[in-house]
Amino acid sequence: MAEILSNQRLSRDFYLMETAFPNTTGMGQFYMLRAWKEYPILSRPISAFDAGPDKVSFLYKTVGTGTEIFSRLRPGDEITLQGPLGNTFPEVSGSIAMVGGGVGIAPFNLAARRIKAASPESRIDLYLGFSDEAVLVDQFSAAADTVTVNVGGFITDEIDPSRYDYVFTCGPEIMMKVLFEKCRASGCGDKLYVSMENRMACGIGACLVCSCRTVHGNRKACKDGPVFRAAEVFGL
Amino acid sequence: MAEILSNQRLSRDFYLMETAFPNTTGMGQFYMLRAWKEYPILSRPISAFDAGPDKVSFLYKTVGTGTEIFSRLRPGDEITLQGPLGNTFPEVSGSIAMVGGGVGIAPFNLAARRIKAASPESRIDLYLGFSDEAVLVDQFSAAADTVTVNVGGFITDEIDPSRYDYVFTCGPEIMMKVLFEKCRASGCGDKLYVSMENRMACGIGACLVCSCRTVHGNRKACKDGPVFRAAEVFGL
Amino acid sequence: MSDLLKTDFAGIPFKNPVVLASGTCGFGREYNEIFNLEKLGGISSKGLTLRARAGNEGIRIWETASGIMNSVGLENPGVRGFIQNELDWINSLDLVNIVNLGGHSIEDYIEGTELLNEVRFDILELNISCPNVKAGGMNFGVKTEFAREVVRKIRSVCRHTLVVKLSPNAEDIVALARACEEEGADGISLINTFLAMAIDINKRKPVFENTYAGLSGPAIRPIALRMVNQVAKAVTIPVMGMGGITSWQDALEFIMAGAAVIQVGTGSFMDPKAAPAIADGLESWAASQGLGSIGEVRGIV
Amino acid sequence: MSDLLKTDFAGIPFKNPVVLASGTCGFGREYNEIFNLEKLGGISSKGLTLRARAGNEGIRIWETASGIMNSVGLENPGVRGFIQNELDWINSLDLVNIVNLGGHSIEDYIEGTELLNEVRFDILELNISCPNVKAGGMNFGVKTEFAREVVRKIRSVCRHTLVVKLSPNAEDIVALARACEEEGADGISLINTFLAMAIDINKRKPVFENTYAGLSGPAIRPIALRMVNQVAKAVTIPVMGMGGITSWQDALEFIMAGAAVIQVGTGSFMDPKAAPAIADGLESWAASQGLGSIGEVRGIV
Ligand SMILES: Cc1cc2nc3c(=O)[nH]c(=O)nc-3n(C[C@H](O)[C@H](O)[C@H](O)COP(=O)(O)OP(=O)(O)OC[C@H]3O[C@@H](n4cnc5c(N)ncnc54)[C@H](O)[C@@H]3O)c2cc1C
Ligand SMILES: Cc1cc2nc3c(=O)[nH]c(=O)nc-3n(C[C@H](O)[C@H](O)[C@H](O)COP(=O)(O)OP(=O)(O)OC[C@H]3O[C@@H](n4cnc5c(N)ncnc54)[C@H](O)[C@@H]3O)c2cc1C
Ligand SMILES: Cc1cc2nc3c(=O)[nH]c(=O)nc-3n(C[C@H](O)[C@H](O)[C@H](O)COP(=O)(O)O)c2cc1C
Ligand SMILES: Cc1cc2nc3c(=O)[nH]c(=O)nc-3n(C[C@H](O)[C@H](O)[C@H](O)COP(=O)(O)O)c2cc1C
Ligand code: FES
Ligand code: FES
Repeated sequence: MAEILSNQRLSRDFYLMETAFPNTTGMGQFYMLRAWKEYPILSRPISAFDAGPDKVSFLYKTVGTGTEIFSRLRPGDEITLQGPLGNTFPEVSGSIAMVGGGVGIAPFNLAARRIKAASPESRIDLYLGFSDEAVLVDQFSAAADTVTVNVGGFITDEIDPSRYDYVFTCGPEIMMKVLFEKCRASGCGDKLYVSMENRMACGIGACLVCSCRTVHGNRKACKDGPVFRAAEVFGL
Repeated sequence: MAEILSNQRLSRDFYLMETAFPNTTGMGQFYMLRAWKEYPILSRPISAFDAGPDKVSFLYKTVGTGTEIFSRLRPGDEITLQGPLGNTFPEVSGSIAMVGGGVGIAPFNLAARRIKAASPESRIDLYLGFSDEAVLVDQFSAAADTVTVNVGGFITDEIDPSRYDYVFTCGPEIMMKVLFEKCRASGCGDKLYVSMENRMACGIGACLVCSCRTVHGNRKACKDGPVFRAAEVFGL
Repeated sequence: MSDLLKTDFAGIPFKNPVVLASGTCGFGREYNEIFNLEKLGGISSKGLTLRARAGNEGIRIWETASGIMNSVGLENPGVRGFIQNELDWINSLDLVNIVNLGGHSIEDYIEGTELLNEVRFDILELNISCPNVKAGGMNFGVKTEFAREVVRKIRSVCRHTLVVKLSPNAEDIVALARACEEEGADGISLINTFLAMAIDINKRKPVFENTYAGLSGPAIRPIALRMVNQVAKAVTIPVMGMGGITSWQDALEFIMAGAAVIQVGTGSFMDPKAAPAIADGLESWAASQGLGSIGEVRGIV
Repeated sequence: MSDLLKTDFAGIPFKNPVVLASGTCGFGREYNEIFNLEKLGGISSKGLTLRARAGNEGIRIWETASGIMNSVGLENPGVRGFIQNELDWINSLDLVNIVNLGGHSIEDYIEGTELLNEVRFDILELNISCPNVKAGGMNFGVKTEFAREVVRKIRSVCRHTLVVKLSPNAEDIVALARACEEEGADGISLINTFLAMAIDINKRKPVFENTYAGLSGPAIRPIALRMVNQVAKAVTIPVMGMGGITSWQDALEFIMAGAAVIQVGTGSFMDPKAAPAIADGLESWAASQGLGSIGEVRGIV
């Protein structure tokens, strides 16, 4: 059980929730969150937006039953966190683009900070795509070298992948595929890492409901992922 | 939808909840309460503890899923009230005992006040039985002539039914039956009115899950009741 | 209300495909105080039996995870009581009047049907599947050949449009539905409740006096939807689908699965205005999609 | 842990009657990182098939009211892969090792059983009922006579204790269980998932590529409990009960209904420590009631 420290509404449907929870979370990892007993059945996978030794925070978008329950939590309420789960973005350095669509921007705050902390000489350009209203741009700006925001259009239009050593992306599958094609077209498909948001049940690798077909056979999005080389999952 | 005005914890498991709701509630009537969307399925029948032109309040005990959800509501939250439902205690005057066991005391605040308002010369003795801690004794005292409280014992031991013109009771079925036998033994079984708390689904008389066997055939606890002559339901 | 939701069911015109399910709405009077019943396409009466019944003893309702179990046991005023006290009132309303008939023996079914032949209503819904009647009522709905026999006999006497209501406890619901069609049923409705159990661990006894009782509600919706889809694909007569429908989205799933008409039972306990809200929701959706008629999406899955 | 929960199942001693259900716990490694697996009575492996399978395409999980639908489609490393990579590890644990075997043809079942004959484990759980395999896997579990045939053939080759896992989609689950007993099964486990459906109304298509998928979880518990009760009364071999068990109270209902052992599947997704909590809860309850053994309340309903 973790205590809610704050749970702030950022826009029509984006919220930032901070919880008290001892952790050592890697960039790109997620937690299974649960703020109810019996209904709905499944806990909800949410990426760590930020994580310190005894706090984890989550950027989430209300899309249904579970996230709506989250949005009604108040400071002092309790939530169950299971995690951190899954693998992390690769600990690389150099010039890195991180491209998030919608709430897929969530992991890149932690990712940008972690890479900057490990190799301050790295250059990080963040590309954030929103459908109606940009949020947390100041916070993201503090984490990265540049932040490019697109509201209502295609964030993938803004980026030239050939300029980067690595590209990380998270967001709607269609957006990630478009980006992969763009990378492939400029001969650098292998630079791209994606975070797959498959539906999950156990979150720990036991039930196989989150399997991703990859060029190396099935992989579990929750345990072998969520981060994969794009060529592994889209290169089929 | 009604707004919660207050929701106060009175003891380990008794709560008093006040809601803003225009109403003309009769003594002994109840509402179907619902503070959730899908889970659990059924709304919960709760008697009116007090009712003014635009407020209704409820005295409830947390025993399970539904009442526990009620107990977490805060002022400003919304709750769905359907009602007032059911019949009322008879509008009598004279000397009247009202005997409540556990949360079965709930309807007698309104009942005592209504009878006193209609016939100030009536005498009302309240008998309140609690299993561990007495609540709202001051409030009940203001509504009645005398209040007799029993904690942890048998409230039915305290009353001599032959002293009264009418006896109203509400509480565990076993308590009500004991009281009926006591009344019958002193030759006044027909003085006793009981409020039946059968399990309910629709609350309006459509589904027949709350049927009471009576000497006049089946009656619907939600619509023909909850108040019955004891001899009708226990006199079988 | 526009014509978008108009639905023909075996020649009976429904102004919309939303019906209150048998046993959950009495004879309609109580819900009519909460909303105008004429907003609905129809109502299915409490299940009648030839003679009046007092129903089962003991607890009649028990909540389960997203479901309810009931053991009312067909408490009802009997066919004659219904004809005397309820029929005219329902007929006075502008909606499809469905009379639900249960029974314990073929003889009772036949006699009930014959009494009902003498009066006016729109559809006879033959309940061959009530799980709460010990004395065999169940069996007619479980084995295809028993069902076939009842339907054949009732069809030969029944002068009304005949819809047979199926049980999810049927051994082979598709074969059973086909048998009903072969024997001349005009339509199928499904599903009735699932035979289920609850135990009071403190008393170490079943909750219900009859041990088993009938499960309904959202819990069983995905199974009901599958059965409606299988049956709708297997027969050419129209299908009324039900089982856990609480919203217009649920209703639309059943329609896309092949139901011409849908019924709302347990949903009314969650929100007494669920049924009219479903009719409104379906209509807005149909309009938003530019459909000419809701029938355009019926059975498209 | 005291001896209160010790349970004999067809001669196999369980330290307690709590088992992780097939397909929900892989081969145990992941849950063993969350709690000590040896707290449990046993574990049933992910359903194996003779050859490795990649499982189904498309969405594999869908939430319903108090239930989940899955369409994993028996993704598994095959019997040989299991023997090579998982078996020794499970055998190194102090709990009952149940190997779950699925199949698409009698030949596959037999070959799988023969391969497994060569290795050590405690119980073979024959899954004749997986609804997610199009190619007929289902049928064995639906018709009594098909089930009888598979069980007869497997019994004649199988050297392990043989438990047959039944489907709630069986036409007559009691008759089918009796047939299993007659053909020499040492025990019965039930239930597997219910065949169910969900439709994506926006796409106007079924959610699952296979159209139907398997429903599990608390939603179906009351039906599962009824089936366990019916089967436990009808056979003399012991029964493993499952279907929506999430708490020790649920587990106790199944035991009172006649299950010697219970399995926890979907419950682990709600709380990864549900199974050990159930074992603890059952033990405290048995102690509080002054029982000498949990067996004293088995089948008392
Ligand atoms: C590894 C991982 C990390 C994630 N990180 C975040 C995050 O940081 N912030 C955030 O807001 N969301 C994140 N998600 C998505 C989030 O888990 C879903 O939005 C959430 O489970 C929806 O729950 P709900 O009850 O509100 O919606 P539901 O009522 O369950 O569904 C509402 C809608 O969301 C869709 N949906 C349901 N589950 C998923 C899913 N797993 N992926 C995509 N769509 C889904 C449904 O199809 C439906 O249209 C992540 C998902 C994964 C797998
Ligand atoms: C006409 C009427 C008036 C009522 N007035 C009040 C009131 O003023 N204050 C109050 O606290 N309660 C009142 N009750 C009882 C109240 O409805 C139940 O306590 C409540 O529904 C339990 O809901 P739950 O979800 O908390 O418990 P559940 O989880 O549903 O059940 C918990 C326990 O309560 C028992 N229970 C469930 N429903 C009922 C019921 N209808 N009657 C008796 N026991 C039940 C169950 O057997 C179980 O042991 C009244 C009931 C009726 C029918
Ligand atoms: C309290 C109750 C009583 C019922 N009585 C009858 C009945 O008399 N006849 C009948 O055919 N079905 C009866 N049913 C079954 C419903 O009509 C319906 O088939 C079933 O509940 C599934 O739909 P639902 O999940 O929307 O409730 C009853 C259901 C409930 C909950
Ligand atoms: C994701 C998932 C995968 C499953 N895979 C198998 C399987 O491989 N073999 C099998 O016999 N049962 C399988 N089942 C069925 C469960 O073992 C169990 O019978 C069923 O889910 C009912 O129990 P529950 O409600 O506790 O989950 C699976 C269930 C789920 C939810
Ligand atoms: S969610 Fe269970 S294996 Fe990934
Ligand atoms: S609760 Fe439905 S008739 Fe009383």
